[in-house]
Amino acid sequence: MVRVEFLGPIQKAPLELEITNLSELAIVLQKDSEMSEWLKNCAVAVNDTLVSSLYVDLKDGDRVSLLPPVCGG
Amino acid sequence: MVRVEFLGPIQKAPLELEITNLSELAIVLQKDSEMSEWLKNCAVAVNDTLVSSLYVDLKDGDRVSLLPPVCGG
Amino acid sequence: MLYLYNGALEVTAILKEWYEQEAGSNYGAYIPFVGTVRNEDGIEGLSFDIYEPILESWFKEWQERAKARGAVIKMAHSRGDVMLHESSYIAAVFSPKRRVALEFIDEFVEDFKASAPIWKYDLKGGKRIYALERSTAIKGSGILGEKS
Amino acid sequence: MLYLYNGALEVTAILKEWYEQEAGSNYGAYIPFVGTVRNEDGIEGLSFDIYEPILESWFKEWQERAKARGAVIKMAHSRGDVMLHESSYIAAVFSPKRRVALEFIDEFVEDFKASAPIWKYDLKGGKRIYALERSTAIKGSGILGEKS
Repeated sequence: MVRVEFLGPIQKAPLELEITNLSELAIVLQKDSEMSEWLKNCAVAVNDTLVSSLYVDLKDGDRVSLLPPVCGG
Repeated sequence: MVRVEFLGPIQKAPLELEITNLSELAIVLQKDSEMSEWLKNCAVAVNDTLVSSLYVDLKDGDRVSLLPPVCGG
Repeated sequence: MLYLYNGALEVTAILKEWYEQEAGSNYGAYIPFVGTVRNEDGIEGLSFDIYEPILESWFKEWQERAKARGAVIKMAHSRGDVMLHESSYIAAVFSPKRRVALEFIDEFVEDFKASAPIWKYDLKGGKRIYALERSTAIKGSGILGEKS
Repeated sequence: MLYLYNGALEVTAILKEWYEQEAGSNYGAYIPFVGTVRNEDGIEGLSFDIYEPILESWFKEWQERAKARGAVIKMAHSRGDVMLHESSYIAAVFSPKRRVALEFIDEFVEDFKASAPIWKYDLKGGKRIYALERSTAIKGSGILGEKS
């Protein structure tokens, strides 16, 4: 199982999904209309490391985080 | 009389000179061998306003200051 | 050298603590940047969420960049609510000479704004409203929205 | 907002005083620059001469530049001796937004170094030695050396 967490202002409970890469996650989340705006502007981290493409394999126990636009300070 | 002051590290007592412009001051100071290095790197102020050329008239009571290279902070 | 606090920062105490920490380190320049909540758009204050694991790894990279330039970087940020005219953010660089410090504080603060995983909310009429228009998508954002 | 002190600056007290002076002014960014005496070349400390009339007019021009950009500039400097690891110089800018503050503190500190009528001496073996090699001739220097 891969755990998917939605950070900051995204009001969505974590998901536990049987997926093996980020492309599969994209397909799942693109079916969720509440997520469509967030998918355009969120960054993605796997086990707390930011990734820059969907070509990332996932294994059991991995954690994916979605990070919406930031504004510290 | 025009008063000429030497600021900061220049170890020289003020002068009181009968001069009518900065060119005359240059001639006087260029005769002083102790001043030759300072004349190359000093800025000049007349009545506490920096000037950028010798074409400045002086009148009785004016005050000329020589400012050697600076290093605040 | 990353300090997170609940609520507003005690600016004077933090600036003093950092100055004293480095008092014997022979740095010639100390430049803090202090960010304070401004009264605009009728807000009562701001509120912040922080995702600490990624903030820590982001900050660690900046510590290494500072070290490579002979400098030290420190940062403090608030979690939760910070009201008008209170401060929520301090970053500071120490370096032997001024040029590195002046350039580093600018680079650090700009990347902080663009990359640090912190989310800002306006406090307005008792509500906590995500400040989307003032926020910046982290570099590489949007990959999950691509059609595969 | 130009403060001259005999001997070392009380950094924490000055940073606190300035922060509190502007606490209600609605500035979002406060950037102090603190200059501290470094241990190098075997010096025991530094010493400073200041020509105050021109320092004041130079600073007044910078206050006007700050005002034109919606900012405020403050500065403190030591007269006389400042020993190792003590601080002799603080400049600080306050502005509504960060970009102006980050740019202004850099411009101000660089022009301060190039133009402010302050002379620095190394304190070494009980002597006060003018730091000519680290000093900068003010713009327009040298006119009295020209042959007329």
